[in-house]
Amino acid sequence: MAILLSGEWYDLRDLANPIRELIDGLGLPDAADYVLWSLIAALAIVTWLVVSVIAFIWIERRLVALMQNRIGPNRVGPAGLLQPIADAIKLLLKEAITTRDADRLLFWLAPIIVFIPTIVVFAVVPFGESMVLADLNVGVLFVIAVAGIMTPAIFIAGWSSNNKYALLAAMRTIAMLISYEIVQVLALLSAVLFIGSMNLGAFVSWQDEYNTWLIFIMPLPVVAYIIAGAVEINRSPMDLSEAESELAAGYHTEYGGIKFGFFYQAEYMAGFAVAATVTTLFLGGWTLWGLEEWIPGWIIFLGKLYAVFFLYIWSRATLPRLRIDQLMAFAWKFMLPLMLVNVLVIGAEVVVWEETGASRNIALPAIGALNATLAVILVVGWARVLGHGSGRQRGYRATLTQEIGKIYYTGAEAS
Amino acid sequence: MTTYVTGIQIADSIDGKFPDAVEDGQPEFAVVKSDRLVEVLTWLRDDPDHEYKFLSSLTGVDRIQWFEVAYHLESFKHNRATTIKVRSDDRENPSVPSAVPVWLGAQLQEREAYDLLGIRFEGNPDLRRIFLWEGFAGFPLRKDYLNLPGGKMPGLERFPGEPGAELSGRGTE
Amino acid sequence: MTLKSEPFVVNVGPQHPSTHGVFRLRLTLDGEKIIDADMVMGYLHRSMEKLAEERTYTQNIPFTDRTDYLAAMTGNLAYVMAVEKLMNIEVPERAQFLRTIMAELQRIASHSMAIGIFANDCGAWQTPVMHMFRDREKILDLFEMACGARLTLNYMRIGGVSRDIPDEWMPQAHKLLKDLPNRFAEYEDLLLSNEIIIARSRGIGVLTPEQAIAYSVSGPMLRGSGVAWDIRKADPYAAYDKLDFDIAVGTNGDAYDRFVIRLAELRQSLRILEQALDMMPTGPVHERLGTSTVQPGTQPIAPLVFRPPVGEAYARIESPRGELGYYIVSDGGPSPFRFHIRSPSFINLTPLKQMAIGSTIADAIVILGSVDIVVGEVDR
Amino acid sequence: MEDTGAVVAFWILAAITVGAALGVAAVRNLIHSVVLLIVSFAGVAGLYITLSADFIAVVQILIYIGAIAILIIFAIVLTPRAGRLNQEGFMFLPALVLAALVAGTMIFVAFDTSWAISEREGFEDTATAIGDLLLGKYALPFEIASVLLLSAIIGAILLVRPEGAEEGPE
Repeated sequence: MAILLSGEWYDLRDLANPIRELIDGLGLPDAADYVLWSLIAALAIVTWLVVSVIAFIWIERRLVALMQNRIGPNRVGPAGLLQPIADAIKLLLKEAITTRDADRLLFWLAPIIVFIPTIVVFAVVPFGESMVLADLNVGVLFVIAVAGIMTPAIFIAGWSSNNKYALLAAMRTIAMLISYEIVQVLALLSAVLFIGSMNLGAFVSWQDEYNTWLIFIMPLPVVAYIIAGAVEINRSPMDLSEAESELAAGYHTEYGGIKFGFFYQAEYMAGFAVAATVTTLFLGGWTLWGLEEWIPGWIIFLGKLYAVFFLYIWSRATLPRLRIDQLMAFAWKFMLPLMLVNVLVIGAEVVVWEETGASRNIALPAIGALNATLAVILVVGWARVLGHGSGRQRGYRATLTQEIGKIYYTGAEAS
Repeated sequence: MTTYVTGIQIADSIDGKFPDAVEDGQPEFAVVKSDRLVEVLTWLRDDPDHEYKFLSSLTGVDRIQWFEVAYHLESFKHNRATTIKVRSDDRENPSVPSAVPVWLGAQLQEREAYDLLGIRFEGNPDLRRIFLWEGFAGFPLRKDYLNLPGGKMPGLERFPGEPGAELSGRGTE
Repeated sequence: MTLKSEPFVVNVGPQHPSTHGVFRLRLTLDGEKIIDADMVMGYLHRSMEKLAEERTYTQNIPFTDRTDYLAAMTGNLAYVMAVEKLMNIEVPERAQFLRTIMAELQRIASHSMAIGIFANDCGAWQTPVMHMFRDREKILDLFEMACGARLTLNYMRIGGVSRDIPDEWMPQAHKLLKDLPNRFAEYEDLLLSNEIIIARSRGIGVLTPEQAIAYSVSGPMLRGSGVAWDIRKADPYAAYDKLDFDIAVGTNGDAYDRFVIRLAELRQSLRILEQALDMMPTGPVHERLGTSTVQPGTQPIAPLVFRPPVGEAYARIESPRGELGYYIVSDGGPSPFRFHIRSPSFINLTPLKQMAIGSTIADAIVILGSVDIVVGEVDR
Repeated sequence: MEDTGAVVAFWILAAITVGAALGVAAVRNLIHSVVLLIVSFAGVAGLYITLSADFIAVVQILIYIGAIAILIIFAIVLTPRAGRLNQEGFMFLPALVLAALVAGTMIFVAFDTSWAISEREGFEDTATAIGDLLLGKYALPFEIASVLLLSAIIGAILLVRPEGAEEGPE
């Protein structure tokens, strides 16, 4: 009760403190205290996730509609705000069909398995100062490992449906996810090397302390991680596992009703998870150059998270899809070598900085400038080496003619 | 402007190369004998004076007494178009040689003509029904496919509102 | 050591987002590579050719709307031209221009859809289609003003067009023409050099000119293979001989070329429209037919029943999808003895198997998109 | 092992791990057995957590569930004759005998060894400790393992390379 009277209960900067003091005030034994605290935090995260997903179903549909010259959902509730709820009710009330030849057990299990890692990832994400459920030392690794559980889950979904589209999509997903996981790990590795810790909180405090964001120091891994993240959450141009125009709905072709709803929601949550990782590792997490003193940290964090997620919405409404072999070639031939070089460069920079002991005001801008230049040189140069930008990639207009019956074929593309 | 080569002209030039291959020459089309068809079409395609390299359209017609297949040909080089026909007198199992060896574009069109009219194209590598399913009874575009009551054939009677409509099968029971 | 694998049959369609209707593609796959392709069609077969044998020549016009429902005007035009050819009817000049204008507006609408859907088949998530719909909507408004319908138009009549355009039509058309160049520039900017579209469509589904001619493909597919052949130029109908425009041809014969040609043809259509609107003469829009009319006292726009002389006629036009031909055999009766539609969508599918084999399942969708079929016209 | 929570966690995790492992052998459906294998791996990861070896636990999930299980799934799907059934073969009895022998040896060793209980209170940061050890004391074995893996990768590439692929990348 003391906390309510102290006048600090309204301090929204840190939601964790008032709750903790509230629990402490109950005078429970340590173990019960710990369990209660964890439960409340977990519940808070899940609630936030569900509300966010519901909100973003509406936001994404309206945003995409804006980009597509449409109005978007506008019938259910004011400005269509109740549309996601109507959708959810529809999904809940629909018959949960299991196809005859499906593997019943796995068919039911897959949506549940796919749901778990997307929530669990948020256990290590710091939403604000001391607002982290599990302050894990190996947080970065945890994020990658848990996200990796989605791979078998999606395969199980595709395989157990006993549908050819779903199986093809499942195979694609596996091939794609394990390729991009390597890129993802290497992208994060360079960040870990630079910070010297795998704790997500340490990333935030490092960026706070040095008054910069990691994205300014190492732009290349950020881009690589965002691209690999698009693969992980099936967002265009990497939405191969549910390639609508080729494979109907990909691995969840046979899923309907609430089981489909699980996949749908898991996909959003995975998107938030990727965005949360990008925010925490590269965009300074819940800090904003001192502004976190005035604005609650979690609002800053969520703002950044949604901004990153917006990138995915934007790309989805803008870009066509790549083919599987192009996507794999991009991972193995393009991103992987670049990331390896990048790890080497970052490692060298860390050693040089340590050896010379330069002051941070000189070292950080120097490293940032070097990395940015290097990123441009590497991307452009390696693309040239692989034969891009040679004219085959350039578009052209049709030849115009008045002569009928003449043949203009040159066959430059025939292979 | 495309020159429409009349059937009489094309019949003359075919006659010059293949005597006794032409059956008939009308203003609109020339009729080629069925057993010389592939020969004549190949020549029309390859001869530099004709070069009908493009098969515009291939279709069958049920003429009640006989079946015929019309080939609408086009020459890009000379900008000419003409019509060749071939007839099959067999009412039950009409068959004509396939034009696929001459123009690959005949594949689907011959399947269509087979499907709807029942004309067999000897030599078509993949002569299956295309719009209707295998086992569909009859060939719907034949004039005797479904006779109207009173022995009237569809498409041959008069219409209501037309002078003499009372004579037709339509409108009278 | 070689890896052995078992072939795997996938049915793309009949219900599938990318088969443009109820069309089925049976693909035999080795991994993701296509080793055999078979087309199964007929799900939309309405037996129009049979139905037409039981209706009068005028009653058949609505059928021609419903074959290629994305280009109803050109369907109308080809049919009425065939009947006019059969009956030797001269069409008044104003009607010729109206037909040209409508056909070109229809071409813009249809190509817009084709381009948008092609981008969709490449994996874009509806955005190009939605942007393309913007222009199509305006054009459909113009059609609605002219004939009261938006999709199945039934505007052309044997001997002319069903009615003259209203007074408000011209200003609105001019306004649209003023907007269109900006839109086309936008599409060219966004799509023509889009890396992903290029990566997905270049070198895919290549047809050499020899193959294209042998397979009887027409329209953008034939021109994509580099053959400069356009019936509007080669055999001008309506008012095309009075108008100046270019044929767009490709140089590689791949899916990208077909897409590029459709984009270029948008601009050529615009050119034709600008000239045609300026040159439009005044006068009647329908030739009075000398044959019996049914209801005395009413405006004799098109007689319900007439009997062309015995004979046959094949008229073809350049529809947005290629050579659309109507072959009509008359026995002197009130309805066609034989009514055949040479539909470009159907015949353009002939080389699909050859184009698809060796590519992947994702390419097959792009190739099908580049052919630009309308299943209503494939199955008829 | 004083903490009751840890003891309860240990027994639950052990039950899951062993049960799932038994299931892997017993279940008929191959994909089901892979799923059970994943569950078993997850149980082992849980056991590592009770030993406060967080790095190893996360790596267990990352490598065993994220990579090994996927590889097995790939192998099953890519093998045409594997089908969908895990049938009893003629090797059933020999395998049972072999498994019993291995289990017996392990049980004997487990009971025979005098397990020394570490005096240390656990590592503050296991990742750092492991990194130090790998690049310090155990640098040579680490490098040998890397070379072995590299040669395995090269060998695999050589094996699956299509014949006549000498000229050019296509």
